[in-house]
Amino acid sequence: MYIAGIAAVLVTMALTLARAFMGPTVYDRILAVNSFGTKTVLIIALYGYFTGRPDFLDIALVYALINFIGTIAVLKFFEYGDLGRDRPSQPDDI
Amino acid sequence: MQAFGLFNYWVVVLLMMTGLYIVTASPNLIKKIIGLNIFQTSVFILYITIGKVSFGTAPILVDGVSRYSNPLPHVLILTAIVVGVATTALGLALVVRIHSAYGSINESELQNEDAADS
Amino acid sequence: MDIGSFLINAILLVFLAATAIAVARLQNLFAGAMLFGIYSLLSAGVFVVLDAVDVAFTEAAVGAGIATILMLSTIALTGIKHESIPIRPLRSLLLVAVVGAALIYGTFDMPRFGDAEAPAHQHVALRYLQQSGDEIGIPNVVTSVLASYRGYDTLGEVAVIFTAGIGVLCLLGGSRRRRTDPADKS
Amino acid sequence: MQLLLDAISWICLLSGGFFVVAGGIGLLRFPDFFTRLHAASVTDTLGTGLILLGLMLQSGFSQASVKLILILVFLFFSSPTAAHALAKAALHGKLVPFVKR
Repeated sequence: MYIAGIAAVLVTMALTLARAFMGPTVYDRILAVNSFGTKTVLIIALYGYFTGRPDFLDIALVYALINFIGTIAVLKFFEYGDLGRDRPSQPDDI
Repeated sequence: MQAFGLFNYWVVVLLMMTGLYIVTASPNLIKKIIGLNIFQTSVFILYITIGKVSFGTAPILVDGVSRYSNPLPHVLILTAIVVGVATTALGLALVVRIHSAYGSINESELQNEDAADS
Repeated sequence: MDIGSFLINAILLVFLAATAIAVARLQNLFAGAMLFGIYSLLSAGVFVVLDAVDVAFTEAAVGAGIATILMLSTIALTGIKHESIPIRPLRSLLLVAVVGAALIYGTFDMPRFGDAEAPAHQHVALRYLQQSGDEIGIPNVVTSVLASYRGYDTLGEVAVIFTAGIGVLCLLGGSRRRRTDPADKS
Repeated sequence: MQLLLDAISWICLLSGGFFVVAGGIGLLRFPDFFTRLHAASVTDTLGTGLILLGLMLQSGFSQASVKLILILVFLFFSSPTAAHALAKAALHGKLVPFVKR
């Protein structure tokens, strides 16, 4: 049964990768990377159960954290042109 | 099934060559560092593939399991990943420095500027 | 052979190869850095499938997190978002083809995937797996090897990281002061 | 009882897989960024929640379940936040939403 879940997540990974490659805008790529990170969390959790050793869920936990922090860092880069210098957004930055 | 036993190595070679192509063909220094990282990760996958044992599990001892994958490549790669990120950071710092000194990070422009100086 | 693991591993590796080729083809540096993030995530997935959970943990925290953010901040600091056309792509392709063919030829002598009789598993690893539980007393063999049997390696690693940190500080600490005067850039 | 739990967990896993794939198709096929964001983020929260719930039912009261709950809580907060931040950044970046006339 876990293999069905893994297959579903792998198919979704392929679709997400296609979106990340085609991209048209940078935001599409960021969205694809973020969504891909969630899929990685899922596949690691499912694989742990598939092999019968679900004690490796810590990795999935770290992934969930890193993914969120990464997305926010990237978006800060895009809104302000760099990673969080204290100044208001200027239109010529992007 | 024996024929597929080498599949991992072939993908590793493909990744390695992609990294090598980026490093040699791209004039942009940041892109070169990305290529270097791709190359590096392919080496990691090569080592981890060698360490895998069929039907083995992760080398964390539990009762009732006697077949584990080889922990030694994992240790080596653990060290290599951290060192790899340290060298990446150093390389990127060099890129930033080069940009503030030359105003460009394009390899051919840098060479032209050096030739004009001397 | 362990077919389930092998198939998942193979599919993830195909994704990995596609991502690497996409990175090579993209001209936009920012998109390249984003795809490198995906590449890191995928490689960590491969590590989990190949039983290297500690490596996946490190790759998650260090590779996917820090390396991508370092690349993005370099792109932000230099302000260069596109690269120009490749230089001498044909020469590079030729080099890559020759080296790749030689390496593929070399793989035919490698042990097959998951072979328990492979030479790599015959020497010291067996001893670590059997004895470390009694000698060190913690279940994670990777940690016992890293911190005890090969503790000096780890010490050397820390020295390398320290040197790299000092190097980064030396390179970037000075440049910030200099940038306050943009007029003397010429 | 065990059979019932198993059945519920399988239903959760399967429907979660369905939602995840649906989100992936939406992410690939929808016409512009904001619709794709909608497709990806909504199904991500639901599909991921269902799959993690299915896994939780499999392991019962154990350490694994606690970790799964942590992952679930974390994704529940971070996924909508990331989607919101993305939409805001895209609007600031002068991306115009697609409107059918």
